[in-house]
Amino acid sequence: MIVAEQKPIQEILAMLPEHKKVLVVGCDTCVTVCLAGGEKEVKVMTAALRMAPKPLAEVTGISIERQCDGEFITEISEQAAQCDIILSMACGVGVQMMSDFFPEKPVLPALNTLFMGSNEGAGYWLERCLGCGDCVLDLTAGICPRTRCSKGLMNGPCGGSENGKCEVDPENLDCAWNLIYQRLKSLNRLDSLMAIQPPQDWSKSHDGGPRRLIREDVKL
Amino acid sequence: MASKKVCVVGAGISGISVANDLAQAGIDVFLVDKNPYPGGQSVFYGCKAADECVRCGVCLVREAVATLKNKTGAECYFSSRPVGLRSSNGSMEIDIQSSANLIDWQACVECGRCVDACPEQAIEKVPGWKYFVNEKCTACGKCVDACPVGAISLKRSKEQITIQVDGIVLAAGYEPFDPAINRKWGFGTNPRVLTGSQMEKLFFEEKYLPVKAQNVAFVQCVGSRSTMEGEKHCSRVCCAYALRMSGRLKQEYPDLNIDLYYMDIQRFGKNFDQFWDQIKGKINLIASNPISIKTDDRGLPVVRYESLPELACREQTYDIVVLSNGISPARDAENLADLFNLDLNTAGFLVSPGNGSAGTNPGGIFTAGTCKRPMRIDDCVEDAAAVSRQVMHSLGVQVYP
Amino acid sequence: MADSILIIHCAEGAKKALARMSEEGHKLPPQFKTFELPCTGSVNEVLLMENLQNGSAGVVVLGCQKENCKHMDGNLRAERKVARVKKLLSEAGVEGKFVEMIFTAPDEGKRLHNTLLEFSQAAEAKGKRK
Amino acid sequence: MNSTRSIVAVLCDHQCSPNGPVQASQLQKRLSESTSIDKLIVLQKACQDQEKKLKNIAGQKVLFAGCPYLEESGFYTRAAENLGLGPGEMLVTDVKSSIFDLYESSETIEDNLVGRLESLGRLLADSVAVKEPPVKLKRNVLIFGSGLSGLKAALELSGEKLSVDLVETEDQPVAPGCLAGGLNAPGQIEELTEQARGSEHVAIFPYRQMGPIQTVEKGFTVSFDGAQQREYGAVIYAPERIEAPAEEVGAWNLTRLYSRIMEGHSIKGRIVFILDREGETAPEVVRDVLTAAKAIKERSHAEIWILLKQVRVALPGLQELYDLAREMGIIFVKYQALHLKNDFGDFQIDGQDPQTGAAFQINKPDRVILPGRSGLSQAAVQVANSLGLRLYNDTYTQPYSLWRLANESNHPGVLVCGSARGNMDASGVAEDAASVVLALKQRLRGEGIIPVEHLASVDKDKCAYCLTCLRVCPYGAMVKNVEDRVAQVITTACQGCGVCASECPAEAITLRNLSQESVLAGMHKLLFSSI
Repeated sequence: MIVAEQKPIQEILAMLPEHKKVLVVGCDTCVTVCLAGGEKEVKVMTAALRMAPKPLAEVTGISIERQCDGEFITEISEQAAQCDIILSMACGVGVQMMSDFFPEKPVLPALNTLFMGSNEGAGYWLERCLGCGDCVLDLTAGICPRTRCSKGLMNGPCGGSENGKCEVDPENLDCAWNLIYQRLKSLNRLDSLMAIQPPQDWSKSHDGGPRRLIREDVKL
Repeated sequence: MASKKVCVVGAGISGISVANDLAQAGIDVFLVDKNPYPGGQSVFYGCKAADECVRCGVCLVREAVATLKNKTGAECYFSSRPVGLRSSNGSMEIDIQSSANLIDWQACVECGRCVDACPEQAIEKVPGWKYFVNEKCTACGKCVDACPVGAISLKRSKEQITIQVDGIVLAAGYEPFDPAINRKWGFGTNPRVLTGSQMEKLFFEEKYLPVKAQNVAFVQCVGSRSTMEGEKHCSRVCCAYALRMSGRLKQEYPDLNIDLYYMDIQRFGKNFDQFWDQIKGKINLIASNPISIKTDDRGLPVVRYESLPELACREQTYDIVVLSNGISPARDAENLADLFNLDLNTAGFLVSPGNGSAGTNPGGIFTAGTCKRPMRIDDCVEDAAAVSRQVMHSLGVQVYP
Repeated sequence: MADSILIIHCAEGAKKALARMSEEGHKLPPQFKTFELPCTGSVNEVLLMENLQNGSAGVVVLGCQKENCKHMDGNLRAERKVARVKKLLSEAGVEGKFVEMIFTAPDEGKRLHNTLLEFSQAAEAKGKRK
Repeated sequence: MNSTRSIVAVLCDHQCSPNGPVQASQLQKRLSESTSIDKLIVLQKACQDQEKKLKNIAGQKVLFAGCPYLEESGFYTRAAENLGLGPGEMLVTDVKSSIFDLYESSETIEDNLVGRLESLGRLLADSVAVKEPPVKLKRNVLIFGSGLSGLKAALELSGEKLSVDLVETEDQPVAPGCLAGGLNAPGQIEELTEQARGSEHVAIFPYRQMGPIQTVEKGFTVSFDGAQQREYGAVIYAPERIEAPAEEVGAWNLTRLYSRIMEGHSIKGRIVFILDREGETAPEVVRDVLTAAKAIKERSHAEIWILLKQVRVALPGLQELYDLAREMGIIFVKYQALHLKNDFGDFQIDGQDPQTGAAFQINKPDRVILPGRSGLSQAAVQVANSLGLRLYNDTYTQPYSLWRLANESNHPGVLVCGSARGNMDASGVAEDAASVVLALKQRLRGEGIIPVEHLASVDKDKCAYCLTCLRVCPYGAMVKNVEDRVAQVITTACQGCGVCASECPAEAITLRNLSQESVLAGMHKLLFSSI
């Protein structure tokens, strides 16, 4: 699932020009489940924009099944025709799709798309996949070293692995290589660690361990 | 089969809980209490929640009283006491001396007009219950005219009733220890020395402190764990209420300085550790016993105690001193023991023959609540549930069809 | 009424506290309206925002004392939601509207009354300043 | 709106009403224009058996308005019974609380009442009547834990001819951690196990055979060793507490000491118990300590020291136990600070007396006893998680609202018994088991559970199957419906608190008679009624 987080409302307000009709469009799939841009959040956003001191001509809210499918987007072409600006509460994919379908309207993002992750309990999401396009999970017992090792190491743990915890955050973060080792050992497949993996260029993306989104207001 | 009848003596939290439980199982309950209202001691206690609920259990009392009023349908004899008992063939006859209630609680609709009409403030409201007339009444009769349903009559009369029952539950409660019997506590002579019971009433009225104060002392184990005063038992409630009260006072008056003189702090409740960690940083705990209280020339109470690190006698002046008085056996425990043929233990509490877990009692007499040992409110509720189960068992009342 | 304040209270401790308040003769000013829900846990952001948008000056969520919610932690959930809406309002620069969470024990009529009155006074003062 | 059933308002207009007399004629006139109220009936002194006057409105939805006393006098219940009204077909409003609205206000009571009645009438029009038959529960009971509490509960229930399945957490029925069945009640566990094995109503299964516990509509199902699912109406959670090993090498914890004493070993020499070392020792543990010290002293000439910070006596009989121990020559020392030097089992204890400030030293004690932190076993934690029970530090079940019975857990079908609720001694466990049985019977009595008014329901089309509701429900009342790929409400467990409805991201959950729209409409009406 794609995990996203709402942008601070000041930022959204700053994006919106004055005296325009705004259509807030939610997406009922991933961002609904991670409580960032579903029908409920659309209602809250609409109310907040209406109450905000910034003069906006009109704010309407609507939510569609998926913003990454054109068939669903065309359902709202009538509403879209009547507005000046579209505020999309979907992930980056949805925002881009909306721009494609309504080329004459500015489409603004209301969310920051964060990562692909799992739901680890109410209000707690954890990154599990990087989408690197080169899956090594067969060799690492189903635990991704690229995502879950803070340093993205491919050939075993670094010296910062202590008592199964990662030195980057020894309280909360497990050492992925320790997990891989334990799991491979229990599966009796330690030999798959013998092959040496070539390094990958991480300089342009992702470092610092799996990104996590913890929302105190929904977690309990 | 005719329904069974049980007489519950004492309408405090234990008695009411027993009555509610028994009535739910289809037993006819007669409730007898010496006060003109149900609820006993704890109905005028106040909530001690500071930031969060500290489980003092006071709201349980209100809940139980409200259930008694709305659902239970017990036959209530207030301002009454048992005076005689005859038993034959498993059934018992109990004599009850009853004073007529000035306000007929069943007719009262709680409009509150009598309270407004009374010039003496002699009519009080019991939380969760209705009204009663206190001793300030001068029988002027204004309330009688004000009542729209004619529920008030000011004729005081006494009568003796005899009821036939299958079992008796004694829930006679306790007497708060009276520190006035020993002059060393300074109670009764200095109005700034209060008991825990008086504090409870202030908490109930949401006044918290009677006068403005900077320094407050709580003195623990007053009337508990002291062979000198003949009360050797631990009252089990005082540490709890003193700590809870100080927590609440601290919230109400953040600048208040609270000292707590203790012998040993007793654990209570499941989340004691959490509560204890919160509270112990906010107040000063002073291990010292025994202590005495004098009055200085400004009229302020002075606590005289033994300072343990220096092994010296020290004195400290306070604005208010609260004596955490313990639980003493009920004043008429001896009479009750005579009347119902029960024993008293060394501390003076009632011992019931049927208090094993077997649940059978050939005598048909059970004891519940603080008349057998000191208990907290939630303990009383649990104990009442256990006793009512014993009663049902011994009367052969099936809870399950 | 434009300056009305909605009190959303639970059907347990908060309801008892309101009853006790009126029993003791403490009356609330007319702008307060009360609405009962089974538990404050069923309050969500939509409910709060739409009420504010519909014109109430403020919403007070009145729940049981902490640690004493009949439904485990409904009151704490409500507190989080209220905090979130508060943040949203302040960040969006909305003025003259407020949301607040109050925890109350069932036995504290006077304290509750005082707290509620403080709210209406604060709201009034804000209104006058504007 | 249900057009076939009209909404009738019934108002009590007695002079004792706190609002004083209502201008009934004026109210009639105002309400005749109302869209949500079809008819108004005004009763005089409704509390005095006036419900018989309502016969002609049978079959309609009714809105009652009166003073709080009407509820207490049972007027509403009687009227509902006479008219056959279910929870979704009537609403009650307390006229007294409208006093809030009238304070320092120019509006009249009639204005206020009309507003209130209209908004409530709208709510009532949308509501659906509750007409479900109560759910029949299975009369089988699953007990997890074969310690003293589990066995006691099992035997009490088998006496009531309920069939009981008991799950043993250890292969040995006497779990070493079950202190309650140790010295405080010698031989009791063996005796009870014997009885349980002999009872035709009790079946005993080992824990390793137990599959996951599943919550279903009418209770719970479990399969043992892959065999057919067994069904239960209720679960009693009665795991034994286990004690952590002593924190120092060479020291014993209480469990070890107990088993040594029970096995008949005599324990000699200088024996030191250290209490209150980390945090505060519970009085129940103090009692276990004193019982053990007494037992050692009875059997041998040991020199026993008990080091403690506070004398804890807040349990019945504990003071007497202290006195007895003192008479037997057990030495009690209060300490302020304590230093324990441990050289692989050779101890040296340095302490300071708070009374005199004097230092004391105990050299080379033969045995040091450190009561460990007691908690639940891993198996018990697993079972608790599968039942949706809340645990507190993996030690106790969650401290629960005072409004509930002590044995109730957050899952309505699960009762917690014995020391899972906190430290308990043998007699406490016995009492607790008995009250659990009572509570259980009350649940099974009447062959079901009365449905709550604001029961949650899931809109299958809207449900995103995100399982947020499973995670937030405080009662474990939400389960996966694997066939339809939606969340499902267990109606016997749902308490209608509405947390799931407020958290559901897809707005697929609604409470009966309290949908989000009707709540918003009601609030809106309330806010603008008095203009």
